[in-house]
Amino acid sequence: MPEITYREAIRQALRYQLQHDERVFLMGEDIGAYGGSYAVTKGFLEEFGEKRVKDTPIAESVIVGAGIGAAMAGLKPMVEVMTINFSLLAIDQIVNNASKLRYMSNNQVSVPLVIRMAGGAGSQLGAQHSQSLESWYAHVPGLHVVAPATPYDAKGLLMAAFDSEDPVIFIEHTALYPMKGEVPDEPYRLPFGKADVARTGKDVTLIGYGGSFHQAFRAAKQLAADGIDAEVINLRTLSPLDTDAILTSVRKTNRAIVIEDDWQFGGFGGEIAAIIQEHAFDDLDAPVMRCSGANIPMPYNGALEQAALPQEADIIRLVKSMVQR
Amino acid sequence: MPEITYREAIRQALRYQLQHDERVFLMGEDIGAYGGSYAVTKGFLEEFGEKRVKDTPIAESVIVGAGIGAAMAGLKPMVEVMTINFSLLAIDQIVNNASKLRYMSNNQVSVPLVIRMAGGAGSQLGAQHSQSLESWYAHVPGLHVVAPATPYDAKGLLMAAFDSEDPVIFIEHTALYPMKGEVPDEPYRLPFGKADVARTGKDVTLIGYGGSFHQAFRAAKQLAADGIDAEVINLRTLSPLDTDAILTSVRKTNRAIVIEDDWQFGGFGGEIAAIIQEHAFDDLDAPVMRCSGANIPMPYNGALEQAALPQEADIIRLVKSMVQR
Amino acid sequence: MATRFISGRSDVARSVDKQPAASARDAAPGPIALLQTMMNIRRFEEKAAEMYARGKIKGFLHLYIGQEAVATGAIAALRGDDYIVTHYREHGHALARGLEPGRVMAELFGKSTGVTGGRGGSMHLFDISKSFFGGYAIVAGHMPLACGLALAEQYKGTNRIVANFIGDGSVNEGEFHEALNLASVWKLPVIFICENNLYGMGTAMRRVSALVEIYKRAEAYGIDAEQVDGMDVIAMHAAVSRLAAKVRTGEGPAFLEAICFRFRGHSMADAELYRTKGEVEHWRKLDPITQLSQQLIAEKTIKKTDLAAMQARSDTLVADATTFAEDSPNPPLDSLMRHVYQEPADA
Amino acid sequence: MATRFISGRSDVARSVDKQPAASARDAAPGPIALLQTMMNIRRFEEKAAEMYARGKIKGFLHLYIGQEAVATGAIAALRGDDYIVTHYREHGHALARGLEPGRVMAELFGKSTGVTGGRGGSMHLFDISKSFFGGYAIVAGHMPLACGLALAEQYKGTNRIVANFIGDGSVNEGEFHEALNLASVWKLPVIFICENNLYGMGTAMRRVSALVEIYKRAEAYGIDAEQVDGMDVIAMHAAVSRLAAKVRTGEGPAFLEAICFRFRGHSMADAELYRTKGEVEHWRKLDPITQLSQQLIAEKTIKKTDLAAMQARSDTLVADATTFAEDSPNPPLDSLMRHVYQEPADA
Ligand SMILES: Cc1ncc(C[n+]2csc(CCOP(=O)(O)OP(=O)(O)O)c2C)c(N)n1
Ligand SMILES: Cc1ncc(C[n+]2csc(CCOP(=O)(O)OP(=O)(O)O)c2C)c(N)n1
Ligand SMILES: [Mg+2]
Ligand SMILES: [Mg+2]
Repeated sequence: MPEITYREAIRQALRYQLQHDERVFLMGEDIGAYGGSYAVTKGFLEEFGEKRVKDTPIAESVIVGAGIGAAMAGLKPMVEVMTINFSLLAIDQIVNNASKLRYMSNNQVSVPLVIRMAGGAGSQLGAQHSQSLESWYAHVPGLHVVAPATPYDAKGLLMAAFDSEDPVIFIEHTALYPMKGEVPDEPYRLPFGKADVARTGKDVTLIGYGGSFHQAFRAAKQLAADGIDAEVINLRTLSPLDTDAILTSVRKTNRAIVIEDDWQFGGFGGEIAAIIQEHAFDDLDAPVMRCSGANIPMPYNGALEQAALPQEADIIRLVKSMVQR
Repeated sequence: MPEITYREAIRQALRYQLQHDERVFLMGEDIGAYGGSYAVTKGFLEEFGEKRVKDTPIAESVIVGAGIGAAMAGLKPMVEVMTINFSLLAIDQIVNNASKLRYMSNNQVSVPLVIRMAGGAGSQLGAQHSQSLESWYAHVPGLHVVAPATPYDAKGLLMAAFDSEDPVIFIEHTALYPMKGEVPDEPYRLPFGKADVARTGKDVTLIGYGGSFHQAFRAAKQLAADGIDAEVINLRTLSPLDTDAILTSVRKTNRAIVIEDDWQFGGFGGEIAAIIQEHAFDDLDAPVMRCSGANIPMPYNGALEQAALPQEADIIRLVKSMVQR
Repeated sequence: MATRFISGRSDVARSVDKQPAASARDAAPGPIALLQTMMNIRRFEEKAAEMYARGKIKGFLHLYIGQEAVATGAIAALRGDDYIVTHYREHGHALARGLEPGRVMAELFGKSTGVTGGRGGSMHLFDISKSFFGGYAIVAGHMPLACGLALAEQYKGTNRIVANFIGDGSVNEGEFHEALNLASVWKLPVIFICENNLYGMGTAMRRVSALVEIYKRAEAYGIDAEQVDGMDVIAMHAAVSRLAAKVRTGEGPAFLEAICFRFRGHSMADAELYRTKGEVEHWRKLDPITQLSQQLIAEKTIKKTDLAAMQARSDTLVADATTFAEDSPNPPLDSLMRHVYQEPADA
Repeated sequence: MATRFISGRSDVARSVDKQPAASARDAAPGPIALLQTMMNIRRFEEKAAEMYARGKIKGFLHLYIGQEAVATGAIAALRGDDYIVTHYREHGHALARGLEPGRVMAELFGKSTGVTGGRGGSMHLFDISKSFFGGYAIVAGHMPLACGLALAEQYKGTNRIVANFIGDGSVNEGEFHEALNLASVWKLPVIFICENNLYGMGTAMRRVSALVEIYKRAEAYGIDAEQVDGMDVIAMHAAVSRLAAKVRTGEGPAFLEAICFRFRGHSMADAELYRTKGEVEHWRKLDPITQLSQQLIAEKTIKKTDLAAMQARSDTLVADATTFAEDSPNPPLDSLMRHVYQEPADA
């Protein structure tokens, strides 16, 4: 299989959709002439023209809202809001319109819209540009929330996102764009709500998604050297959440840790912990733990930023404390 | 002590602040000539004049942002955004500015701003007007999130909110405005981060806030008739969260249920469950359970709406299933 | 949790559904038909108020009484397949577009026969079979959607247009600005119809708006903009006919400010502290129904008895609608969790 | 978790802190001083680019090269206690306002001696001792804050004003509209200075804006608005002096559109695919530093050797600043959790 980057995997899915579905068009700030702020759509304007690749004003609310409207009218728009931080300016459209219209209209209307945004921290972009708000979106019924961790995930999940008749929040982790991995040339879809058990193990379950999956995976390799056998789950989608995969794993390992970049307090890790303890209470040998971002706005300084984010060493320390329990 | 309504309790705190602190002023949509959409500020425009009580355009972002700016300049604004649903239009200001400015500026600037909003459901206002997004705000470091359940709480917490040198999201539950309770005439403050153990018991801990506290309390009374002795905690503030009070209670009762109007998936109940199982793992006789709103946009029809919200009967059923475990 | 259903699409090339050839516009309605529609709306709203008082309708109820000429004139000037996207004060628009009064009243009652099965309520009427794409309750929040529907029709190459009704309260929201700019720069086929009833809840436009002539705001985006007497249904009809024709050619959006007045409070809970009786009286004299009735009688187009017959027709229509609503069942409780996402049966 | 600290206030009446009597405006700076400031900024930015390439500066770095006349002229026309609220391309504004170059460079390096202790970085400079109330990275998101600061001064009855710098990319955001309307309707003492460098990232203003003459947008809110050559520091200074004086009288806001150009990419990552070399060359000929230098020499106000001396001064200033930044320590790791909320020691 060819090795391509996460960025290229996303590009392949977008190009495929533009080529095969006339209803698909892309809009967003600087996706055309500039080539996309993370170069995901570079060359698309030249290849597909202004009708299919639309540079927009800097006006997140109307771009997303126009995507919703166009989706209601039977098209299949993809709106890029550049980064998850700016999605706050469109969040009323996402929550009060996109997520609710099918239900409110009693199934008369649907919103088959894909909203892509880059999330995550770790590049010293400061407090206003380093947020991981996926837990907010996962909280909202009516949305699908997707967070690919690998090039293979990225292509397969984005292909599936275009099949969805409901709005999809597609969150790409900024640090992963250059990461390489094997990706088939041909189109394929990964189902929503199916996690990937990326490593099997028997001592502890490490649960991650997007960027945090890789930390979990690397920590698992290091733990193996110490004779601790960790199972690693890559969630792929936060909503729907593959609780079956999580519970099956925890029933085997009897311990679980969620790893997430986001602020711990009130974050998605809490939901996973709550579900595990509710459904696998008697299987747990230790409380479900969370290895999350610090509850602070993100500092610019590199060392401080790293200290604010979960590290492999933190995961390893936590695992050891749990296994010894 | 005089019995007054929740609405009147809030009015008392606001009037006190207007009378005693020249730096305090109020702004919001229809708080003046109209008297406030929940009549909280009725008569204030006449009493305090246009300088102190400002009717604003319908423009949530600039109102909240102007509140932040005025707070940075040493004033003590109170911004009313009418309902939590509309706060989505100002959420960029709240998250990217209000919550972060102290940290980002390295403590040069602070944002002593009180943002009041009505939340909750149950009045058949439909999907766009029935949200409970307090879990979102609680997730954001740099904010205090307050959710008074009683007239006594409302006055004491709002008085304290005006003492805060950091932004306070003050969420009033729409269904509670007419509720009466004892409230001292004189000013008093309730500390943030201190829950109220409203009923002591030994069999199970029921945790609620705002509207859900009352359901928990009523359920506890009914459970008493069945010989089940529930302890009921009124959180008062979600952030800071009084984990000590929660853990102390759970270590005694060995069981806990969180009650919340909000969507369960990814909601605040998950955070509480995660904390309890982490810190009181060996004390739990049953998993921490959640009695939450259904994961759907809110339907208009009254029976459907009630079915989408947690009910006392649901709490009782849950408690019984846990006690029997 | 089960994997959520995602309809599997095969990898065959997809094309845009072309609209059926545009149906010719319904023959322009005469003034009598316009009057009848206004009377129907008025009666419907009076009945809704009564039903609210009797506890049959709950939640927020925003009546259209006084503003009937706006929706009636505007919608009569549109093609039946032009989209309507409107605010929460939308019973008038729904009736003017031809939604069944019984199903609208049933919606207010929260019944399963309502246009959205009792899920939406007064603020969220939808009937896409009539291209009525909804009432929305976030001020100005529906303007981006209107732009999107218009964008889709432009993309498909049809000549369907979008009519987007907004209140004067919308014009200071950020989304108003974003929507007008986008519509203008992309030449979207949308006509914004601003119902300037002088107040947003209790706040007089002039107290919160830098520019009180709203249509001039639209001009600042290079949008063709006009002001019209929103108490005059004939004038409304003429203005929208003219602007819609222009928008339909693909030249870009239009904006119409209709000066009007609501005779009742903002919602049923409004104590109306912010305006004087005198002001309300002044406007009541401009009642769009009375004005047109008197004009038609003066011109001898109709007789007083005709008027009575028309009123009787409205009464019957609304009485029947109310009976239908009363007699309809509540939605089944087990439908609660349906239609949050697409279900296999939808595909 | 411990109860978070809330400073206990007693129930004594509180009054608004009155500002100290406004200090007279610093004597109007002459052209030589303006030139020196522009040269300092230019040199600073060149050095920052170099330090970025060497990995000393991380994250996003947006250079001000080409636009020096805007901040320099504008800020020299303001009183030292007037607030500056600006965007993320703000090193120039910071230096023009007199922030210590060493502490600004240290901030870019993320050092503890930086103006925000290494926490804010390039996009979030703050120095409230100089009334420099921050650089912000959400496009247009700082405009409401500027309104709020202005509101506070109006409330207190001072005659301090706010200068709010924005980019051309801001003007289609909803907050632009909300802020201009509020400022106008409440007559807030704020001057909006729009640095129209023709592009927002790679998007040319004319491709996404219905009205390309930005100052005309402001006029639609009844705000005094002007356009000025942003490559001419003397013109900038004159325009801001005039508008600031007006705003200071309490008559309401003003808006100034400064036409300018950035010579470098949007940020260090920009491949500049969206504009031609010819366009950049055209504008480079209008370099504000060259223009003023040539003018001063032509007028014989200065000699070529003076120019060299001035350049040397800039070089030294920036070299010293860089050494200071290099030599400064990183912030201590145990400061990580500090200052999320007020701490007892702050009260
Ligand atoms: C974003 C938002 N803010 C506030 C409200 C509360 N609200 C409901 S209607 C209304 C007034 C709207 O006035 P206008 O647009 O003039 O419409 P009218 O009621 O006069 O028809 C307000 C403020 C809301 N629904 N949405
Ligand atoms: C709300 C928001 N949307 C998008 C961005 C990404 N972004 C950063 S700078 C920029 C362009 C802004 O252009 P302009 O205001 O003209 O300023 P300039 O960079 O030209 O100085 C964009 C789109 C952002 N920071 N904030
Ligand atoms: Mg109105
Ligand atoms: Mg620009």
